[in-house]
Amino acid sequence: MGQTENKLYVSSSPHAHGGISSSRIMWTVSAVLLPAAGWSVYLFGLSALMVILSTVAFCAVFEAISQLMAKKPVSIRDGSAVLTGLILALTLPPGLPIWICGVGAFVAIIVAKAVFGGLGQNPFNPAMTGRVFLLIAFPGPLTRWLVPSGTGETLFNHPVTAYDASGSLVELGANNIDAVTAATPLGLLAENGAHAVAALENSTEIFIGQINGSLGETSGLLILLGGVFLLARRIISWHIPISFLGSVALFAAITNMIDPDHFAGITFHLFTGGVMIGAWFMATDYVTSPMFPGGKIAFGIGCGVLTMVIRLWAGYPEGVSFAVLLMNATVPIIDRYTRPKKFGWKRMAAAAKGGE
Amino acid sequence: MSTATFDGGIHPRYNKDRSSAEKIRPLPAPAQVVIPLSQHIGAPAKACVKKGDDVLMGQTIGEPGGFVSCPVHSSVSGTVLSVEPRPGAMGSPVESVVIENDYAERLAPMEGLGEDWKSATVDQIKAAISSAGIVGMGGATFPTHVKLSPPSDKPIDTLILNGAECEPYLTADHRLMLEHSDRIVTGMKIAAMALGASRLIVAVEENKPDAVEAMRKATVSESADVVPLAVKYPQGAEKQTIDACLRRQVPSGGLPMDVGVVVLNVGTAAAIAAAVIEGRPPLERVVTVTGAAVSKPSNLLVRVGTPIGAAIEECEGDLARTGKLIMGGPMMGFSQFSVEPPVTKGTSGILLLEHKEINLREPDPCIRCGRCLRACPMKLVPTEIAAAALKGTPDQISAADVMDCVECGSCAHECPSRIPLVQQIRLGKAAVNAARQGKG
Amino acid sequence: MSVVIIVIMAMLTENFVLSKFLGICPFLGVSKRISTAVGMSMAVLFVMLVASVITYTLQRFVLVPLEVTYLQTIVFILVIASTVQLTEMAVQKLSPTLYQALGIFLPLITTNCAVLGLAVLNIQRNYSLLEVIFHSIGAAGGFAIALLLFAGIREKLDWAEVPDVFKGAAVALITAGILSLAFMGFSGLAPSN
Amino acid sequence: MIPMIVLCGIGLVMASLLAVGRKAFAVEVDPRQERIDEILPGVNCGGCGFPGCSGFAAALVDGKASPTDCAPGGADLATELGKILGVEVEITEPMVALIACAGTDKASPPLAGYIGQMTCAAAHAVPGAGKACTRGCLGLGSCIEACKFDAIVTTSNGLVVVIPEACIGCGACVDACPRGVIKMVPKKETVHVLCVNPDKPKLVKAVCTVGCTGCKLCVKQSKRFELDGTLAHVNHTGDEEIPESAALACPQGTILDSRKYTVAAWIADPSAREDYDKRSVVWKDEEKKRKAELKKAKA
Repeated sequence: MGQTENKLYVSSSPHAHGGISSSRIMWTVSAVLLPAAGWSVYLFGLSALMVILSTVAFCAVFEAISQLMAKKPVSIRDGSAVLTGLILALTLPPGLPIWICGVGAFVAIIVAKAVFGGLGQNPFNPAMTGRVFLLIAFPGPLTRWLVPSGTGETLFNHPVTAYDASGSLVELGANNIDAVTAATPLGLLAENGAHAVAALENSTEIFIGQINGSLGETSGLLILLGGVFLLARRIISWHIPISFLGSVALFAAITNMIDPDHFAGITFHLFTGGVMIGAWFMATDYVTSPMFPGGKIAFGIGCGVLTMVIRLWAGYPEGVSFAVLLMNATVPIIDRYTRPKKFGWKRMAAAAKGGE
Repeated sequence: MSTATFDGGIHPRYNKDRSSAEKIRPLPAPAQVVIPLSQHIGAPAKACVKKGDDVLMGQTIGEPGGFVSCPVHSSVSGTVLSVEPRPGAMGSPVESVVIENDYAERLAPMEGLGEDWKSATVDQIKAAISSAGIVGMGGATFPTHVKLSPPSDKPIDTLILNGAECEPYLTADHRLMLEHSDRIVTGMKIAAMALGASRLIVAVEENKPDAVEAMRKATVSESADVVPLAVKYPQGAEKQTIDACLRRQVPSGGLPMDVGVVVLNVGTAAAIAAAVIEGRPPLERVVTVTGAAVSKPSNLLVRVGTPIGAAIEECEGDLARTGKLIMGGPMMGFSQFSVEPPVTKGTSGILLLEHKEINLREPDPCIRCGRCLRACPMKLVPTEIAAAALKGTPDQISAADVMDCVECGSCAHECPSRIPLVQQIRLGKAAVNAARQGKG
Repeated sequence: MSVVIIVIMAMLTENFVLSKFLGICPFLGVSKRISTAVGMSMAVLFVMLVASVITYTLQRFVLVPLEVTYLQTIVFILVIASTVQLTEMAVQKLSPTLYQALGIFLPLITTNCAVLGLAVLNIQRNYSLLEVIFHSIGAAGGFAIALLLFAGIREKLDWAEVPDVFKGAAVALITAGILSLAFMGFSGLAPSN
Repeated sequence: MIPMIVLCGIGLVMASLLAVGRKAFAVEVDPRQERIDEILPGVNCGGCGFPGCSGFAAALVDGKASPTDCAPGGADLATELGKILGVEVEITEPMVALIACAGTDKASPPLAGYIGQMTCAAAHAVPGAGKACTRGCLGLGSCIEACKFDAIVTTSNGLVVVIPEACIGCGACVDACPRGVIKMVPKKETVHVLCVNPDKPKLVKAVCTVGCTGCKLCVKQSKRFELDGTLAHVNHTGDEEIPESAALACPQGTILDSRKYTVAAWIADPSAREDYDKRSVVWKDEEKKRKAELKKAKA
């Protein structure tokens, strides 16, 4: 490559570039997720850290393998596999066996992405596909939720312990894992109705994230901050998150108004489960979301409504990943019908008048 | 009220302060000029001199080859060395007249209308403009006399002088507006008279407050409005300028005259003034020589036909450090592989980018981030056009509105995957054109 | 049971293609273009509606009274086959392009298990005639939703650089699998009886 | 008894319905089209100029195509098609594609680096991209993409070559080349001029060491060579054998003698060139001697 000096290059215009790169976008989004990941480690200790690290590592390895097999340059450094791994990990419960994380990573990277030709070609969000696959294939491990300590004690003093439902510390192990688990707020809601979660409604716990659930589902606040950061950096646009959250809130408000005993309120639905991470980080995945503003709003509303329909009436207490996946399938059709008018159409009538 | 602008567009690094304070200075005429017979859009001119002929400065050396064509004039006095193909700004060889400069500066007789132009007929003015071979000096190089002759069913009510100069780096128009504002205004009045346009607008990007001020001063006694435009690329593209100034959108596939507007570059207006009043064809033009590899960025008054190498030398450009040599601006200019091509009527800049500024990375796959369609001033979907251009049939390509693309480069500038979108779109245009020609 | 629930169930929860895995053949075969997918959906809707009503009537007024319900399968097939033939002739006459695009998959609706499945299910569930009609509409709607979504995705995949080994049916089946995973989210919605 | 009646009854009703339907929706199709469709190769190479094999079948039935238009099928298919269509078929010479350029990146080194879309058409549109010669092969392999038969491969020195054995002569690559470098030549032809640059000799020499300069030395060796301006080419209508001396006489080494070297070796194997240079020197010496003797004899 010594020849590159003293050499002129030719190309088609333009010759200037704004400087942004795909990998910078990917790494920025990954970095923005780190506080939420850190919070989950603080809450759940090593059991959370293991899930995050192993899922990310598995994703990176599978990405490399698939690219080697396809005889393409290995592009782990572009950050897309790491980001997929991180998002997938944040949708999994703490304490999940590592091999299940590996299966999820395989489905996410190989089945949902590499098969379609790699980055940019996949119709379905890889992390969501991985998560939904795991949820259906391993319903047991995927719905065993550890109780968060809320103090970080588990991490620093007792790396393999967790609090049980009564608040005492227990060592984690195959035998007593059930002892330290409890249903998520959404699980309680689905089982017992709104009164079971009435205490949680408007409590700081669900806002800050001292609740049990998937790693990234716990801290709505950190996710929200991260999302707003991405919005400020113009990495994502407001359309999908706002329409997603808005439709969830509206749906919750209406159902809650009709039957407050049965249906929980707005804050509960916004801050539990994966709505926050889903709206800011999963539904906004460039590859699997619509490109045009109108389409993005339709997509967001679809995600929100489907999430609520599944939460309130279908078998699963949590609907975000299904909703996102279902809406992914509609993207080609949405894109087809929401294309904005090109220049020279909108104000043509005015122009014609001016010409006279 | 916010500043006038259009939808879409981008904010590239402008890098104009390198040369914006440099006064226009003349570059000495070279020992030999190479004057291409095709410096405009349309039929090339036909050479009317031959090897060994003595030519005067300003003498016509090429007759127009049709209505949409322009005469070409010698920019020096001397002897014709040859008429042969020489490398042009677009790379491929162009039929050119090579003239050896005798440095006598013997001027050909020039007959201007003088201050009498106000009483001249429209035809007289158009004839003066036509025989002076004036083309759009902004870079599009469309023959100006054609632009000033719209069909009678398309009346023109507004003339816009375009001083937006939205291309990064370039400051030629900026300097021209500061130093020759009166001449520009005179040219505008002449053009307005030829068109019968009642409304006059001077559009300037607001990052040139001194130019806005200068043009306001120069138009103080006229009925013209100086409109500051938002700083955004491609603000100076014809259709976008019209949209910003008048909120009129040129219909898809149409021309500015479809909405009753003609847009002229400020340089063109100045050239019109010289042609009509003094009868002087554009023998030289202002060229910005700049870029990181240039030690003395300047705005030079360069004779048409001067090899770009001479201008680069004058401004102490370091070719060893240069990774890309561009004629025009960084967004729409043409990259060169030698310093031989001559400056023509449409050359607004010579840009030397350093190796570290050029992007050698292989493109990544499209991640559908949508930045290109937010950037597109024509509200197209660049990725779809590009995908169709690479894999689709001509019908699929034209269905993606490929022909509406103005090739401004905004999409490729914003693409995080660095996909050469404009190049792919050009391929698509070529395929569609080929198919249309095939059909007859 | 309310007909609304029947429709929603047939369309989403018990989507014939994505959760009962019936009618996979045309689902994979005619989903390359949205336009043909629409045509196919219409054809299936027609066949399903007509066949369901006829089979229901035959079952109720011929097979049961005559105590020959064991002839159910053969009679139903006969009815479906004839309806399909009729549809095929009509499509060929009315829209030759659609006929060409649908190709072999149009006559194959005959052996489309979705249609037979629907007819049998109608009987098994003791639906009334009104319920049969809505069940057919729901089932055909579900088929159409699946086919349309799938066709949209496959049109997009046209531009994708799918590795050679996965091109064609392989990637289509994987896509269908993921779509089916997504539809499982509806399970439990409007529970079946 | 009852089941029989039930079945027959329903069958009868349906059958009559269908009969009515057939009347109402009758459509005619040419049966030949289906038979043709069956025997076509089904590779959809597009060489015939119609959309896929079934498009070709329809065109044949409509009389818009000739049975010989299908290159992959060859002569056998053409006769077969002729039988179905009931027309006489004249069998044409089998053709292969030839990349008529020997300008490796050493023979015609690039003037500048190229950044952008790595396809031939894209690079062709960017002045200064590719090699110094603006007429020759760009070596980016758009023809390889177009070839359905894997008959074109890249060399390590910036060119592509057609493997004549694999080429079926469909001509898809000819349209894929933006510079018109690819020619269809008769399969049996042995000697080829590997240059398409029509520019003046001075310009050709300035950009390439193996370009044709129109020196006419090959024309002196065989009548089969013709000159088109300053570019030599082989006239394929002639029958006589081209002597080995034709290639050896070429001062630029532009002419490939495929009886001696395969195209791939000629382009990519330096030893083939060395061997040629040696033989060429020997031949030129002999030629000199022969001429001297001739002069002597005359004197």
